[in-house]
Amino acid sequence: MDNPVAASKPPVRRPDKTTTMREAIAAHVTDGATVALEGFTHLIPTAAGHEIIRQGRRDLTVARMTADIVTDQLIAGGCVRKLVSSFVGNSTAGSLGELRRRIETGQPEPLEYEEYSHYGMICRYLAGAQRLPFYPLRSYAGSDVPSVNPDIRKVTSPYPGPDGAEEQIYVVPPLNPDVTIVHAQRADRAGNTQIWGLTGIQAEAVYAARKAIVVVEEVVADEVIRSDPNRTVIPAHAVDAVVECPGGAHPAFAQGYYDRDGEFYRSWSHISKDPDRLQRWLDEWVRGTADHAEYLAKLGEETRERLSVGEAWSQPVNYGRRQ
Amino acid sequence: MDNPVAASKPPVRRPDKTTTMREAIAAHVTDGATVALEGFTHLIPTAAGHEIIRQGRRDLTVARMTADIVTDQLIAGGCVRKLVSSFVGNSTAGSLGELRRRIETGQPEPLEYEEYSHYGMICRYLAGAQRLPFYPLRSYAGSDVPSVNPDIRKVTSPYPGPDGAEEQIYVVPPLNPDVTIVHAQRADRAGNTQIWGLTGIQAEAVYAARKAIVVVEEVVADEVIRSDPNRTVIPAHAVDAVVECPGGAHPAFAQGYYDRDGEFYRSWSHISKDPDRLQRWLDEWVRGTADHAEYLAKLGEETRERLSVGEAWSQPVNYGRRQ
Amino acid sequence: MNAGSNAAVTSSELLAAVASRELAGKNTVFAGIGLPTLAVSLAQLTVAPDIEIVYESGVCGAHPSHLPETIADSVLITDSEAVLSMPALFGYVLQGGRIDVGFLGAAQIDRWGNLNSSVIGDWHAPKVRLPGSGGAMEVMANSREVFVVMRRHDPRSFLAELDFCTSPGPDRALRDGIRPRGAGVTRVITDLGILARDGVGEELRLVATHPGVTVEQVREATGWDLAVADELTTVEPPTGAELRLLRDDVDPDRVYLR
Amino acid sequence: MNAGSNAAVTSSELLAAVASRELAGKNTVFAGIGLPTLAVSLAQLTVAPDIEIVYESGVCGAHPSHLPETIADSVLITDSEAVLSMPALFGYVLQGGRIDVGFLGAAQIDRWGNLNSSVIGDWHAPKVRLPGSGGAMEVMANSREVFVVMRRHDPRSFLAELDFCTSPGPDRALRDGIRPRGAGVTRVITDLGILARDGVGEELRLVATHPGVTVEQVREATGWDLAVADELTTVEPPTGAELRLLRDDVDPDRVYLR
Repeated sequence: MDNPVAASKPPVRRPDKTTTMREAIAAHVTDGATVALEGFTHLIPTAAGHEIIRQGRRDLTVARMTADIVTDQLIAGGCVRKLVSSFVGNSTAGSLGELRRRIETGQPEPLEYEEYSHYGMICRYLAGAQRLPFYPLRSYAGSDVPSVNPDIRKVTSPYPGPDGAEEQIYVVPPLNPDVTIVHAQRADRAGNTQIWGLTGIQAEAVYAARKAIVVVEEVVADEVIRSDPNRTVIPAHAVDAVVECPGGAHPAFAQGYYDRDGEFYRSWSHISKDPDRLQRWLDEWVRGTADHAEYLAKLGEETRERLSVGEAWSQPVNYGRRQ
Repeated sequence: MDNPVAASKPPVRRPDKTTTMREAIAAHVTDGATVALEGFTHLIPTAAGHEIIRQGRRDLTVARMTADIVTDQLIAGGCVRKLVSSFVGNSTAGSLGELRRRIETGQPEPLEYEEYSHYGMICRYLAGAQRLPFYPLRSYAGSDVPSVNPDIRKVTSPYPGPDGAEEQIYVVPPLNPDVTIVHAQRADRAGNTQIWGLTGIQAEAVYAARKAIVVVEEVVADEVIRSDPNRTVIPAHAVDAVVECPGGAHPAFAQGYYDRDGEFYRSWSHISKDPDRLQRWLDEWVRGTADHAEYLAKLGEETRERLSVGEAWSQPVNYGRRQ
Repeated sequence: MNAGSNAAVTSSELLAAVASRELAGKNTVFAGIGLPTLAVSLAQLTVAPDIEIVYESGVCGAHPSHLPETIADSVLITDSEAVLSMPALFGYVLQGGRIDVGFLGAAQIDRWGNLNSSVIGDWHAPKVRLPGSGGAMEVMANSREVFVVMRRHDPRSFLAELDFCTSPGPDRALRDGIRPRGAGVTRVITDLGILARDGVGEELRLVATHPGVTVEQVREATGWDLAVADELTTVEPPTGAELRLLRDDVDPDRVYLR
Repeated sequence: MNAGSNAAVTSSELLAAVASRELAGKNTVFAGIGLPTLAVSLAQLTVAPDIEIVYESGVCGAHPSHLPETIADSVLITDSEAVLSMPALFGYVLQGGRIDVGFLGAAQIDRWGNLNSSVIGDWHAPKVRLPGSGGAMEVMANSREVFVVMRRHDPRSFLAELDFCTSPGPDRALRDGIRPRGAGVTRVITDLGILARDGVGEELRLVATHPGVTVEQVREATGWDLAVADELTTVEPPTGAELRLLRDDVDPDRVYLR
């Protein structure tokens, strides 16, 4: 087994997909598009959502399993025509004022809402990523949700059920966003993206999409990624743009980088309850900041200190090297 | 966020599932059972296969995507009535003599063979792990395989296809082994199992099974596993027995522990070509050794030295700690 | 902070202690943050030392340094035994049938244990838009059984007719032509007592009341004609040992023991 | 070991060089070990510097220290960019439509590019039991197009009628009532020349012969009445630069350049 590749071999060239948040959103998020923003409580792409508001996108269909603060902000920012989701709430910290107003009163304009369960959304991404016409799941039997969502349908299994009788099962259709945006801890310039802690549905949402933007805490050297290829949750071939944006998940957290801003979560119920106050908040914190760096500066050193985390390092593993 | 759990809190008790290979096979592999042995070239559970031969199990249905040397040995050992697989070959190194004899000549007795493609097997494990009645896939259209495998069927999608017309798709049924056996680099005593390098279909094969045996290079302290929970491919709740068996994948490799024994792979074509020589090999190396430690001792220091690997450590990541 | 066991028993302590006892003999629990966490943590120290909590975020075998604020709290991840992707968690663990007991809450429940967490009023023009299913529909469809903990037992929550059924029990599934996999809601633990049912075809009936609570009180707080078990018992209040464990070990800073 | 470009061109060098040129403009290739690896490695150094090989084992962006012996060789994993699970590799990458070109081999091929890798003879009582599909069926069904490299062009492999169709092209899929996603086999590169087809409804036709090979030779080596392109060309032999790269950089120890 002594066949070392010649030391003279030129390194394989890797494309550089790094860009700015402004350019990534301008290039890939167009009016009327279907945009998936994923991250299950962890690594929420807040900064990308803010840039969509700054650029004044309209008529978006937003897909997001846990529609929380950034979704409420996008709706209040006038960007969203339709929401596809399985949980509309401000985590454990209260309500989404704008979303509730739109759905409960239709004011200032109605919001189309497509309701699923979490696994329904997961299976839609799974079908999308796998280019399947549908994905079967054991949810929805007896639920009222299919009565308000005609895209949830039934299929008869071609195999007999456990009792020998014909078996039916619900299915959901694929979700193929025009663009999926996720936040991650780190990536290389080609887009190999590593996530630890909660990894959620990010890989499937990216593979299901026509285009994918990965926002990261850090763009790192190829060697860092390649020291641990199993940590790569999203490979470069599925990524179109890499944006370095430290702190871009605030008020959500990034495992090992900063903690969740519980105070902000709790304050959102109050901010969003009053439509005027909510618009003032957007004017001040989003429309009034040039980019996420300004937003973070405005947030201040004290908040960032409060959210800082200590160290808990993984023990390394040996990938081995042929000798 | 200052709510540290009291230092006095007693540690959560974790069950100890460690046992010997002999006991694990005796307890979980019974005559006539369906046994999945998975590991895609990497981490093949060879030592477990040998123990099944030593214990003289009969009439097994063996499921294995890449049926290779250990499968040929199990067949020659008289353990297998039926094989469910998607690739029957000795990697790139030649033929499986016993398997070919059984299928081509029916001597010394015929072998039932259920043929799938790789993704067909993957989808069978996916359906099994997810307790689905079937799993759809875009393979088999126009293939002769469904004509010799009536379990591969079709379903009509309840959504119109891209051209607006009705769309059909092939499906496979779930595979739910009585027991799945996999090999891994390390686990804790409760069964939290970490794999790096090729992770294959191991998690799905384990979740699809009624019982699961994990054979590992090392049983490690809880703290090692818990320093990197994303590395855990199979959680404890899916594992029934943990067997420490260093070198248990030989002649396959264990990333970071030892390399593939290419010489042995190449020799298998010759060994297995002659049924008498093959039985003598089994007598000497399997039936004639008490356990895998004896097999390894017989293999010798020189071979183990030849297969040893150098170091290529992953860079650690910070999981963070609330302060 | 270490309150002695003489302090008055709070509603949270009562519900947590009662729920914990029902976990004897169970191996895996799907639980949210708050009361379910307290109940399972107490069970780990008493009746079910090997029990494992699986969180909707994908965390298995958490060993948190602080009490978690959400099911996705970073302290649940650091030092945990495994973190699963959403497809693995919902597909292999939940739908795969690996959960013995799922804990759920809801805005509305009916006599069959069907749950509504979507809307108050008409779905198309709701009076209140609630969060929706999240994973509740999957917990209901796939856990062997489901425990519901309701802090307030009143007719606004215990309804003869749900405004909308988000997470159906097995009887509704059967009527939809689909064979259910789990028993649905088997225990409803409230501030008034315990309702129970065994599975398909059975409705919830009152099996126990808290000390001082009358059957009539419970029936009045329930929006349907509540059946009462022949052998109605009185709930044993939290023992001194249970209270000490809850207060000193599980939640010394009273994050959830309100 | 560094042979100069004057040494006689081997069949492997010829096939690898010819196949590499066909990869201009492609981004992702699904390739096995051996000739396809050589072809893609050469393309990375010439016509397609950004091209990525995805291996059936799940490895993406390999940077091997030694030439790999199998698609699962440990040297492909160490220093690679990503390692995918089987469900991700086959589901998201292959069936997800992320592969531009899949490389396949086979024991038998017919005029539509359908492939047999299961049996010689009757499936139920085969003369020779071959390995079977592996992932070949999925590569065929899901790649935008498929290249087949055959070291020996003879009538035993190029058949009018396959003994068994393991991996069908799009025409067979259509007849089975299923709309194919890819074009199927678009190039067959052999020791005699190049056959090509564009997609559904087209059969393979001879588009180029190697220097010194006649059309009649190729037609005799083919088990069906092989169509010949109007503009038949002669394959340009490996250039000096291609040979130098293959011999000095890609496979200096002649692992696959037999």
